[in-house]
Amino acid sequence: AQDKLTVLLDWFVNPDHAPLVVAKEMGFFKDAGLDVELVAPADPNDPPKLVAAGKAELAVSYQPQLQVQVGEGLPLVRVGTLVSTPLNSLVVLADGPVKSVKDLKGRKVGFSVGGFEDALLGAMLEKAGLSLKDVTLVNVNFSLSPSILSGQVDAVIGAFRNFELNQMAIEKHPGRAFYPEEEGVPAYDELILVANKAQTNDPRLPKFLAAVERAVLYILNHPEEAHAAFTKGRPELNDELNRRAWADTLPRFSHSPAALDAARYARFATFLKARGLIKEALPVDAYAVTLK
Amino acid sequence: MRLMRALVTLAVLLTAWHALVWATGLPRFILPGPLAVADALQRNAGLLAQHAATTLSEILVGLALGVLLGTASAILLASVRGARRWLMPLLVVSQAIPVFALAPLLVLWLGYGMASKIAMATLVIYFPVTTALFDGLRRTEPGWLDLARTMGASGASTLWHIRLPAALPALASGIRVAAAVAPIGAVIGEWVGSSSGLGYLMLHANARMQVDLLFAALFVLGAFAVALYAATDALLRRALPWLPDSHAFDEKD
Amino acid sequence: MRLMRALVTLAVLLTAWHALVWATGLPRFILPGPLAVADALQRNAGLLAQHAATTLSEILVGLALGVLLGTASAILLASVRGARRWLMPLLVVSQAIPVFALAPLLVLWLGYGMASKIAMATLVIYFPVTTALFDGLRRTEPGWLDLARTMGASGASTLWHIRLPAALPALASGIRVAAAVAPIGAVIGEWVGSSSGLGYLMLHANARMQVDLLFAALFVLGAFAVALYAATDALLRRALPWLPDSHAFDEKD
Amino acid sequence: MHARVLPAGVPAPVSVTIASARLTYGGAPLFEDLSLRLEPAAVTCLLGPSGVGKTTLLRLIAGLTDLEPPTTVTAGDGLPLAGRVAYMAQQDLLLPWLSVLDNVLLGAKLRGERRSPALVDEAHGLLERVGLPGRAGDRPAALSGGQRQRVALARTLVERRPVVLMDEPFSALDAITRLRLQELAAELLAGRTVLLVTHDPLEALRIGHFVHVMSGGPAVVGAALEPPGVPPRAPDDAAVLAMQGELLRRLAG
Amino acid sequence: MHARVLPAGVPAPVSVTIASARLTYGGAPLFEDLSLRLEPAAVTCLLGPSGVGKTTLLRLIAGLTDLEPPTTVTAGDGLPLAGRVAYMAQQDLLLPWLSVLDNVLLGAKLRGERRSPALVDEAHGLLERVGLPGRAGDRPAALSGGQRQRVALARTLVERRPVVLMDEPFSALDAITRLRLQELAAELLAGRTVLLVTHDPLEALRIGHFVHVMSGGPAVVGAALEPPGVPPRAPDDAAVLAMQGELLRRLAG
Ligand SMILES: Nc1ncnc2c1ncn2[C@@H]1O[C@H](COP(=O)(O)OP(=O)(O)OP(=O)(O)O)[C@@H](O)[C@H]1O
Ligand SMILES: Nc1ncnc2c1ncn2[C@@H]1O[C@H](COP(=O)(O)OP(=O)(O)OP(=O)(O)O)[C@@H](O)[C@H]1O
Ligand SMILES: [Mg+2]
Ligand SMILES: [Mg+2]
Repeated sequence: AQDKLTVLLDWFVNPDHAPLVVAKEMGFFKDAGLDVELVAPADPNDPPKLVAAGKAELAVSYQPQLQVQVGEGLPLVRVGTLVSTPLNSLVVLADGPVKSVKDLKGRKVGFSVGGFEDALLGAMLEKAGLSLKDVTLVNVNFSLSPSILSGQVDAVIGAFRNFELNQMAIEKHPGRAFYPEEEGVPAYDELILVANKAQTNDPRLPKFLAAVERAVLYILNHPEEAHAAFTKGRPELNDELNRRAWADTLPRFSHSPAALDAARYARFATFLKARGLIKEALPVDAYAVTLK
Repeated sequence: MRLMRALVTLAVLLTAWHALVWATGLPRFILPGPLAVADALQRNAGLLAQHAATTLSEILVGLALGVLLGTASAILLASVRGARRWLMPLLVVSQAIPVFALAPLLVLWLGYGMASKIAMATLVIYFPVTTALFDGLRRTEPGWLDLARTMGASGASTLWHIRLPAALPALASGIRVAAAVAPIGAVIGEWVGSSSGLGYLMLHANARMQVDLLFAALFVLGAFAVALYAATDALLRRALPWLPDSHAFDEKD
Repeated sequence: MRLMRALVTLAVLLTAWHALVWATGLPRFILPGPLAVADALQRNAGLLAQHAATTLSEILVGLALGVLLGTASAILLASVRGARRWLMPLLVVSQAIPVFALAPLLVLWLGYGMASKIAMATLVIYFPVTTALFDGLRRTEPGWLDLARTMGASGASTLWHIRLPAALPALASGIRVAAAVAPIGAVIGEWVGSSSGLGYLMLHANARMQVDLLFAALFVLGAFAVALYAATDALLRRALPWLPDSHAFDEKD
Repeated sequence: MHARVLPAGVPAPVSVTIASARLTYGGAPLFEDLSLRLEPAAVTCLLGPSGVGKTTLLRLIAGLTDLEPPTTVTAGDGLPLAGRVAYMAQQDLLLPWLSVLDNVLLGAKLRGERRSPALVDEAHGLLERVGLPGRAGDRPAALSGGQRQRVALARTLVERRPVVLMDEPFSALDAITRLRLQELAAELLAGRTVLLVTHDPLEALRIGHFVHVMSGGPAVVGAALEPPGVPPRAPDDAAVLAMQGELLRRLAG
Repeated sequence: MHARVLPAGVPAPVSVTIASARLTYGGAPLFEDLSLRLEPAAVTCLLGPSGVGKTTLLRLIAGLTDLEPPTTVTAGDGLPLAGRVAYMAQQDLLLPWLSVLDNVLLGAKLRGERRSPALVDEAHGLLERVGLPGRAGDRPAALSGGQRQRVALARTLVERRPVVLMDEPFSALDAITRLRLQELAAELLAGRTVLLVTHDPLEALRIGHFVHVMSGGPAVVGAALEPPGVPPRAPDDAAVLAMQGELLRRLAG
């Protein structure tokens, strides 16, 4: 018998989810005795809530959000890592007037409300000797690339380096990315897997992570076959943009999804506290664990 | 004849669209031209058809439920004095709540399946139907009510045999609005979370900047809306033959 | 008296809400209880007031514009035969287009300021007003039209002096719906792009899991909707004193 | 109800007394301390200048207006009048969505009574006797003014009520049809307590047992004229013609 | 228009000829090869059983129904009739949102004519003469049936049209008021071509220059009775009473 397991993605299926999709398509979950259902929400903020409410076993989320959510009292813990580098970046037009973060002074920066873009941008600006007061922040919701391509804003924060950059290149307006981890923001895991705090000893979770690990390695070893499995039945994911994003995302998958770098989490918690997003930096083991 | 007119209308609209794109030089990722969309429509016909089927069934079920619930609520509002005081403010508030606030609740109670989408579509359709019918029920010719009273009709009977038929034109008006907004209701429902449907496809295409696919899906959705509106209009006018009507939607030449 | 009833209504609703949260054991981050929301409301009063001001002005301007445009369109539809054929399908399609597809276009043309939000609110309000009035204009008592004809009235004059006043109750019905959906129109506009307003605040609170703040903002929005609806209802009934009306929204005891 | 327990649908005759009737519109009394007695099983005719308050008085007896103190309306048997009055209003009040037959049988439908074949036969018979054979299936919109009035008459006659109030029931009929229907009414209303408002003095004298004139402001009802003989009297009955002068004199006030 | 160029609002008299008139409802002819001539500057009265087609014929002359071939309606001066006909329908058709005065002056308003003090004075004068002094500011809903009919009469009389069609204009009035208004109409309509439908033989003989009976199915209009003397004749005019027998015979047909 297969154990049912519901996993909420952070958003619609995209190459960021390759290990999960490939593990499902290649039967790795089934081999581990799991019947996994992947569900895509439209609002990335919903999955953690639903996991906290017991509606699903696992959710794909982001490390900064997790730390904020735990600060707000949600009973969540990180149990695995999908993408172990930041993906978020500050993007401007490559041939535009902004050559460095300093040049943002007096300009408009678009963002899609994720909850901590202002913190990220604030840190980057301060390193460049500016502050949030020197720019105008505009919520552009889901239209990051169009808003910058059409000149409505001069930069966008919250753009994914594996995505928006490719998008802009395809539109023949290549972008330039400023990477937060190079501009004063501590490095963090972009995509993580979170579970309900009460469920950390659920025996299905280690099996799940093992299957994900197997998929990551399979993708690295057999990129062609993995891509075929990824796009099977999802022809809309087999276009130019998604192929490029696929290639750019591959090297960023955590090779060891279950492993936890506690010091990294502690460092980032200090950063979030300094930016006023959380009231106190909880001990890491309160919200991030390595499953036995 | 009517078909031809529809085709001419379509042709003129497409030309205008083409001209707009051409004249303003809008980039493809903001507003693709009709040719690009036609191309996307054709290339993704299978994909679109499959997602459209999901959305269409959500629309139809949502429309049916919304009209039923709306009718029931309006009747309740009109007949039970208490209901008016308590339900009406609630109804009005329900219209002002953005979907993302309700989404986790809906998912928690209804799951990620069809049910939560239908619930959203129903919610969108519900209000115009309720207020339109309620307004109609408020405005019965007083002479008829007097007549019913002297004939010894109960409140329920008066409602059913007099006020309700007299309010049918108002209900029809509400249903027409509902038919036009039903597609957006289903799409909003798909934002709650889904893995198929035109709304899903559009969000997806939007996020991936497949703008021509997005507009192709929009085109299908628009076609649904017009077809639904025209069908509802024709049906309602057939169902209410005693109504004066100077301009039908599908009037003859 | 009426104020007291409103307060009682509110109290009962809050109790029901509290009971729901308590009985279902819904966690705070899915549906906070009224006490938590009241607390958030009070703690963030300044913040809420400031964002509410933005949204309120968007709502009011959008409502005014939507009603004006809708009235104008309905009159155009009813009076110009050609307009009916061309504009009606366009109108219907406009209702089926999800905002995010239009957002880039709107923002491109109107910028990220107030204009694009007002445009969205207007778009949401426009259709119920247009169809309701158009439906009303279609249904003028034929005897009055005959009378106008024998009196040598031009089409425009008949429209202005007979058909339009006769359709005012239908327009009122449309405006009532519009008043209830206006707040969501403004909020949708704020999602498209903004740096203030209740919609913006809600997105923010949602992302930061400040669910109680989110619901506090929702509460303000709901209060706007109810107040707007009640005000519109009262105003309209005062403006149409000759109408039979068995149940007013603010009926006396 | 009485009408139910008596055989063959003949209700027990009952008198009706209106005493100290008072009614004000906007402060000014339309009538004050007005009294009128309807003799059991008799036809009482009421005449009076247009606007004097005849319709208002009828509505008051029918229980359609709130009684202003010290007004009393009592039945001879001491039981409440409600449910024992049939009222034919000045307007025909046909429901446009029902066929002629269904309009005639509206009372039974409103009271949820079974539509027995006997009842349907009776309705068909009445329609034939009012001169509308073969029109049972038509919609009211296809009828002339006089035909509509005759349907309303049939609808009133089919009700088996001990008290019948009729407001100008023959006003839209030609002289010949009118004579025929006066006879029909006199025949079918025999044994019931009838108050009939009319503007035709001859009509009143032909079919009335008692003929009152209402006049003045505040209005009062004068003493009865009692034409000799049994109604319906012949149109050229000498007594009728003799009394006409007196009646006209009273009317001229 | 003729009415405009003549001084003091007296239109040039014109005859109207209806020839070979044919009208079918659902296949069956209501009338066929019907003809009728309205003599210039004379009052032609038309009587006939209810439902024979009198209203239909009036509407046909007023240009409110499409003419079925071979029907012709021609004016004596060869010019088109359109714009020269005033039509008082069987229903009062008062606009509920206008005051009594505004209803009376509706024609001028509909034609966009300036509301001169003279016109307003005339309207007030007419309202006084139809027995409604001091009611100019009331809404129609506050009027009795007969009062409404009198407002409709005033509205028709204030129009300066050479041809006036009236459908049972006095049917809701008491005998005294009726006599007064017959005289008023005869006086104010002097010099105009009038077709008046009535059910009252005495009324026809009192104010008609020509009295026709319409009868049969398909209906025809019989030859004219021409009561001697100048209308308005006295109610007890011997010639009138003498002719009444003949007229009743024709009506009983
Ligand atoms: N829309 C219609 N469809 C079918 N028949 C109709 C329609 N309108 C009128 N008729 C029929 O035409 C006939 C003539 O109607 P009309 O109103 O002209 O009568 P009338 O002579 O004015 O009667 P009355 O004295 O009762 O007003 C009636 O028998 C009526 O039933
Ligand atoms: N809602 C109202 N507000 C003010 N006055 C009213 C209202 N309804 C009726 N009236 C007045 O009351 C008076 C009596 O009206 P009613 O209808 O009883 O007259 P009636 O005797 O039936 O006249 P008719 O013979 O013309 O039908 C009229 O003068 C009318 O103007
Ligand atoms: Mg009356
Ligand atoms: Mg008629």
